[in-house]
Amino acid sequence: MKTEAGLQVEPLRGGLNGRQLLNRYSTLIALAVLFIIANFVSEFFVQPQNLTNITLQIAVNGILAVGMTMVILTGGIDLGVGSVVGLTGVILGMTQGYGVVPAILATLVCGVLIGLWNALFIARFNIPPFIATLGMMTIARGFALYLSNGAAVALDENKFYEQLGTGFLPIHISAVVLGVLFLFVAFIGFKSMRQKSFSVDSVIAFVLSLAGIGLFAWMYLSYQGIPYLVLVFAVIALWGIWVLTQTTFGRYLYAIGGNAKAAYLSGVSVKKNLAKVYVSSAVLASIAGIIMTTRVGSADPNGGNSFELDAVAAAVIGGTSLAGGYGTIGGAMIGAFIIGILNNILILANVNPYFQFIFKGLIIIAAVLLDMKNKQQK
Amino acid sequence: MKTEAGLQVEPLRGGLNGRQLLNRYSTLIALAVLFIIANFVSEFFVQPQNLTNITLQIAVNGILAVGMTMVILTGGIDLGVGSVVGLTGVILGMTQGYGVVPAILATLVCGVLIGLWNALFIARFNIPPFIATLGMMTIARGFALYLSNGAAVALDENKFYEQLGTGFLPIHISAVVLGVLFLFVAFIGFKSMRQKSFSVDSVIAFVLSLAGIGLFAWMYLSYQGIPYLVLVFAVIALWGIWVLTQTTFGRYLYAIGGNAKAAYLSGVSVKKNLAKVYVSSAVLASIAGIIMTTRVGSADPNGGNSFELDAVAAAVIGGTSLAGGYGTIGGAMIGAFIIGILNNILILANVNPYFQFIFKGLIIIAAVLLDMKNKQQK
Amino acid sequence: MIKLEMKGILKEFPGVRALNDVTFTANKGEVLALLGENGAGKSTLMKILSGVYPYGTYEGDILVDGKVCQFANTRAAEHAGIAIIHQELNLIPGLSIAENVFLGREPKKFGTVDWKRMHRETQALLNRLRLPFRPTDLVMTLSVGQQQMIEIAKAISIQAQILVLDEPTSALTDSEVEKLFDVIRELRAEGVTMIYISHKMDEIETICDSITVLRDGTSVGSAATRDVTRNELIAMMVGRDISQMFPKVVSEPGEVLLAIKDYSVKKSTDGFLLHNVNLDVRAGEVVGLAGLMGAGRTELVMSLFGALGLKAEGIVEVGGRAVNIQTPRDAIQAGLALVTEDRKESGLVLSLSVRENTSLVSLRSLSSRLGILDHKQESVLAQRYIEELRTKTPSAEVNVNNLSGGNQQKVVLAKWLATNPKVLILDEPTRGIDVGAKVEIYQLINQLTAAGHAVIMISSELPEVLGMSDRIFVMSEGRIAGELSRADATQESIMKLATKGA
Amino acid sequence: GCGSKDSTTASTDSNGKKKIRIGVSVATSQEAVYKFMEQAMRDNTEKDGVELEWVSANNDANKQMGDVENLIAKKVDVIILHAVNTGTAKNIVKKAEAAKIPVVAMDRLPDNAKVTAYVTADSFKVGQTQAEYVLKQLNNKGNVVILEGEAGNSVAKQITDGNKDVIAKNPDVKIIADQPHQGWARDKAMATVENLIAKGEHIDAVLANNSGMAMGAVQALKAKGLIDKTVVIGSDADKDASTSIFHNELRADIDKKPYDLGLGAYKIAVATAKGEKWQDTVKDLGTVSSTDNGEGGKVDVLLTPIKLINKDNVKDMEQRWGKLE
Ligand SMILES: Nc1ncnc2c1ncn2[C@@H]1O[C@H](COP(=O)(O)OP(=O)(O)OP(=O)(O)O)[C@@H](O)[C@H]1O
Ligand SMILES: Nc1ncnc2c1ncn2[C@@H]1O[C@H](COP(=O)(O)OP(=O)(O)OP(=O)(O)O)[C@@H](O)[C@H]1O
Ligand SMILES: [Mg+2]
Ligand SMILES: [Mg+2]
Repeated sequence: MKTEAGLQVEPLRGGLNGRQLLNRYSTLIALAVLFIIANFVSEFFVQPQNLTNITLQIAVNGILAVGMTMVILTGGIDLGVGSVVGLTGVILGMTQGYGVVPAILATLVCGVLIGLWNALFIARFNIPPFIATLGMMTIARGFALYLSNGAAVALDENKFYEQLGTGFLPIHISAVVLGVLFLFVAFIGFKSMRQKSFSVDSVIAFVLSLAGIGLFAWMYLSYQGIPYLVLVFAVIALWGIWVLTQTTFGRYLYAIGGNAKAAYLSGVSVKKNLAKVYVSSAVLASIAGIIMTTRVGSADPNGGNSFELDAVAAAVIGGTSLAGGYGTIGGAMIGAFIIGILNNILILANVNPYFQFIFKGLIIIAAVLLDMKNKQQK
Repeated sequence: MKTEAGLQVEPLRGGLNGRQLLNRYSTLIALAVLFIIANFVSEFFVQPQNLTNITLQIAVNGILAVGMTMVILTGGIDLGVGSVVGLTGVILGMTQGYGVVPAILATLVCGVLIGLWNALFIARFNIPPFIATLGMMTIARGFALYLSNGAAVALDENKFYEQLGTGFLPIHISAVVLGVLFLFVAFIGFKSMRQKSFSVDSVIAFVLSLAGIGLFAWMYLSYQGIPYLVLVFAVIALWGIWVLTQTTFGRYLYAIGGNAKAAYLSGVSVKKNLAKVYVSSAVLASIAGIIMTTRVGSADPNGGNSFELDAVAAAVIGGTSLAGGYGTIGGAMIGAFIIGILNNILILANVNPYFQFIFKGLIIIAAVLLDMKNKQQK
Repeated sequence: MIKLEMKGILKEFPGVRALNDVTFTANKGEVLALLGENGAGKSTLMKILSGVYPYGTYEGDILVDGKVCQFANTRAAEHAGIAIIHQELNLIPGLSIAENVFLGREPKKFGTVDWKRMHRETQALLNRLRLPFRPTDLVMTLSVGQQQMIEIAKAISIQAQILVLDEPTSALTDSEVEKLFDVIRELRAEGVTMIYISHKMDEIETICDSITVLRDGTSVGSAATRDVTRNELIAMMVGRDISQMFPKVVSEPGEVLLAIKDYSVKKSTDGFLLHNVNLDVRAGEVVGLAGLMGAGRTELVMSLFGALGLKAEGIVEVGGRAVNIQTPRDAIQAGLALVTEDRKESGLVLSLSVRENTSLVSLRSLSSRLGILDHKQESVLAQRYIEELRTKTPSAEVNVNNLSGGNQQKVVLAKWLATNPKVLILDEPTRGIDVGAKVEIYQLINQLTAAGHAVIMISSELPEVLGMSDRIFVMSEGRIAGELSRADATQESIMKLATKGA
Repeated sequence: GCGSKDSTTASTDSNGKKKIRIGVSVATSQEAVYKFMEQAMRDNTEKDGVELEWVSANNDANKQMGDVENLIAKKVDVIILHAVNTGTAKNIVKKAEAAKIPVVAMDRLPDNAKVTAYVTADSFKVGQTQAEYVLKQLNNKGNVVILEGEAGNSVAKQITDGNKDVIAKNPDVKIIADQPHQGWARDKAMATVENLIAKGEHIDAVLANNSGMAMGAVQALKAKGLIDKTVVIGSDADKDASTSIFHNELRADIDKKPYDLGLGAYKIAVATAKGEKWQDTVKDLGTVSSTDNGEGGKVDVLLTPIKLINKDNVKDMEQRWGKLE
């Protein structure tokens, strides 16, 4: 993190838009390259079914990456999310007898409590987030194992969970939803274009996001519609983007990560906002826990193991700086897609499972390298 | 990491020595408290055999913590060490046919290469250490599995490995070694006392370290002598202390972590020193790999899984700041002991295995909390 | 005898040409002043000289003793006898004084650090500079000014032939400045060539033999100090005449906006950080807060602002109402605003844009009750202050990191003005800012008082305090040593109060 | 839904002339035994004209779900499923079912799920066999230690349950410790045994969930000179363990015959893909029976035999591991 490079390559004055452009592109380019490679690797790749599968497979990591990005923006990290996914899944399984709503509430309350616990130590006692959440990682895993007695807890036959985990929004409703989403994104994008006085940057972002939705529309509508689970994921991702771009809370996260002292002296309640962000992260992890449990039909107390690393990787591949202050949810989502597509093509290409480890490590480094290179381009 | 606390509690001018004192105490106090609790928990705890076991059990983590502390001092992190332990163990196992020296050399060379790879990306391409070493974590694991084909590689009958892994230095030689160590530490301690013009701080450190050696002497000499493996560990720990306190390399690590730009402007070659520190960390991980393999008699390609987290925990419990610039090997060693003793008494006390997770998480948080509290004491 | 010559230096950063054909010479044993506005390229030029920007990244020649030098790094420049004290502090807070002084050049014995020698030599340096520290003291225990003195010690220890001092006095007390000047005179006598950069004209006149002025990356002229007047220099620097350095407009003071009564802050069980401070500011008034460095001025305003983290006793009234301020947020709500001493460390979020920094404090009023931002209003606000303060920036969307010091300071001011505070507290508002920008900030202060705001201004530059204040409170050791009216205040009367009891 | 129709047509198309495509989703390939399962299949693919799609879930149930989705997208004819956790595979089986792809469960039977067949060496039985052997050695009394694998792992749980099932019937046998080990790690198992010895516990026997942990125990006991007095038994009979038995250190191990297990699953899968009855093709690999699987109903099971390996028959392992020395 700390090298002399910062010295030699201070940001250009005024030339920033060009850089930002390249920057935003870099991750997208990586995604596009991966997409093209995937195409050559396997004929199955661009089929609606496979693409739908990919979105299903990244939903959990994507949801975690939304929370992780917010946390990292403040200069922190949340290593506990993987275990929290496991624990909240178990809690959902164990409380399912009380009905869907109470069970989901119990799970979310558990998330809130975990978030508050993290916040207590991080915001109140100034324990480094790495350590506080490392502790939580072990603690939550212990509870998950203890509560479930080490055995998976199956979900009983239940229409709601089944639909949520494996169902699809009927095609025609999907079409309507995608249409509305298209209009919504067009509206938001237009607002942001206007706000940025139609800079190249914002226009490209506008076009790309609409094209993206088009791709999604094609793939969902020519398969079975939008999976409910992806719908939840999409809502969370949009919520995250909205929070970071449209609310004071989001702005404060950037400010805290950029310069906590200046933010504090500007009347930003650093503690309160840190508490909010760790609670958000834990609650998103609980939602991920619910999603994952309904998807696989039961809760594994060991579930979610090392998910935190994938979430961090998604955020960082997406351009979020681990030092805080820089990053976007959009980037993190692209990062999650890169990881998801990577996993997908490694399997489609029948790569030796041991080599999959090696490839995955290399790609993470390469994606971040690409990002760094572009940031440094003169 | 970034909260407003920094504002409220700026270091008192001049009062630092008192604070440092409390600070150094805090971890030792935690250790002492744990020691006393352990005593109540089980009468077997303070027996030479059990204490010897503990030192055997923490050797691997201790060795990793030496490297990790150095890395963290520069503001970095090395998440790859756990996998490197696994990989180098496999390499030792696979090259054992060529003889002891070539096999160990091959293992160490592997460590050097891994370190250089990490350094390439971190120092040369400015990839955040978290990401570069996260990638290495996956890559090294992939290689370990690939090379061993997923199966443990047993060490053939070999006196050297057997002695290294499970043997003891004969009692009378142990006595001599401990005597020499005593004199050596007394000498070093005295030098440092003089250097710090006999501040209370340094005198206490002097007395405590001699007392510590006394304790070790008692426990080893009334059991079977010093295990060879612990000898290796001790040499590495002393080497680490020596590097950080007596060499320019050590100074530069603190300087880079404290203010990389200032270090660079003072003519410190940041890249070169970063490269050195990541190579050190990887080589220490290979030594840990050798140690662990000889201890358990075979190399498990899955071995070392998540050891990096224990090493980070040891360093941070020992007072090393994750932001870089502050920390000592001595502290990290105390941290490793705290974790080791904790694992030991949880088993001695027959704690429900699931609760062991919870306890471990709580203790990590508590130990760092104690440290923080003291740092903030006015 | 010409010691150093820089010829036709041209340096480009992506998008900007920082230096465009700079040429100057410095003689052996002379102190050369380098003058210029913020962003004129002074520091860049010196970074080229000292090897921070290595040979190949710029055009032009560096000649030392008539020989062309091509430095690959700072170490190479050091070998050629060039040392530099950078504008920003470059010390490692967690290391000791000795370790910092010898960083990168540690004396060694058997491959290990020779601590004894290092401490001995550091002690000698400290003695020479008359600094009352031990070589083992940690740098983080020193004040900014004291740290700056350590930087100076470090530069001297290199025993350079050419010593660059880039704004060395911006954090020094008067007595420390005197010590520094003594050292400069000694070095000059030893034949060391020095390049001295500062925005303080008094200092330039006191210590420099000749002057080179830079404007927009070009050298626009050189002269011996005794041959030019201050006004000529300023005109050369800013390209226009500044008729009045302190354009003070005295206005009729109104009601008391801030009153502090018997205000004390305990440092520890034994001592007070602030003791029985009584102070008041009226609408339309500028109250100067003078004192030696370490007198407790910053502590006083930080404590008032709820940012010191120590318990305070006493009464604070804003606009006639007693307030209880625990956090900066309370202070902002009560109508206070604080422009802190160090804009990079505590004033700005460097990763955010000008717009986002400007709106940071008033964000809540720019958003709905649910916390949803009104981007349009935010942009309007930022644009308004860019125009009102004449901030030089390509747009409101530019990262504030990319602005020059003076313009960054204007962004900080904008941030606070946007809250429409009753009382604006300025802690060293013109530190490191060029003359032109200074005058603009003074004019701004006038506009504020004219609009009925009250201003408290802390400054270590006595001419500034004298020039801009209606009343002056002098602090010493955490107490108010006395109050002076504009008419009574002179440098002497302030210094007398400031050193009272010290 | 309409999607599943798609895939059936596609697979029947390929059924005619093209190769049979079998998708195998294993929980992990990070253990040697799974390599033998793979080997068993790979040894036959050419002969049978079969194409294997091999995926490994790294013990992550969520990833396994994705793996199987990917296999379905690739339109394989049959899926062999080695579930991460018996509790977490129901929806995976359902997914395949919806795509009309038969599932053969290997080693682990997904709870309440409707699979075509189940091949197992029966981990519960492994646990029972371990305990029976140990009790015989101890004359039904003494102190035993159970070294469990990863906490919450279903195989670890089944073996342990098998151990306890037998031990519970012998009041004179006391379980003095039952400790799970993260990652089934041998160094952690070693530390556990060391600590128990230091505690002064008298250990008569150690039952380990896998060979690696058993070897950890052996190493700890060896160092304390207790190896001759303690019965250690593992499971999987990997090379390490076999060698140790050969040297009279590890007392016994259970060979789950992973090759036969894999072969059984493979043969069943091939037969199923061809639409044949599989029961006859696997006669020589084990016994066919059936079991009740809750909501899944009756499931046909191929039970491959497990074999206790000790000093007497350890030489048999040489055909798998090469010369033991
Ligand atoms: N690393 C950099 N990258 C891009 N532009 C830079 C960089 N460093 C300086 N500049 C630009 O070069 C010009 C000269 O800057 P410099 O720091 O030399 O000014 P200065 O005269 O020292 O100003 P001040 O009096 O404020 O210290 C400015 O326009 C500045 O923005
Ligand atoms: N956080 C702190 N806790 C306790 N004492 C402090 C703290 N910070 C500063 N001090 C002490 O308080 C006194 C005043 O400090 P400071 O130098 O900030 O005053 P100042 O008048 O604002 O000077 P300056 O001109 O440098 O701003 C000094 O004696 C200093 O040692
Ligand atoms: Mg400058
Ligand atoms: Mg001050």
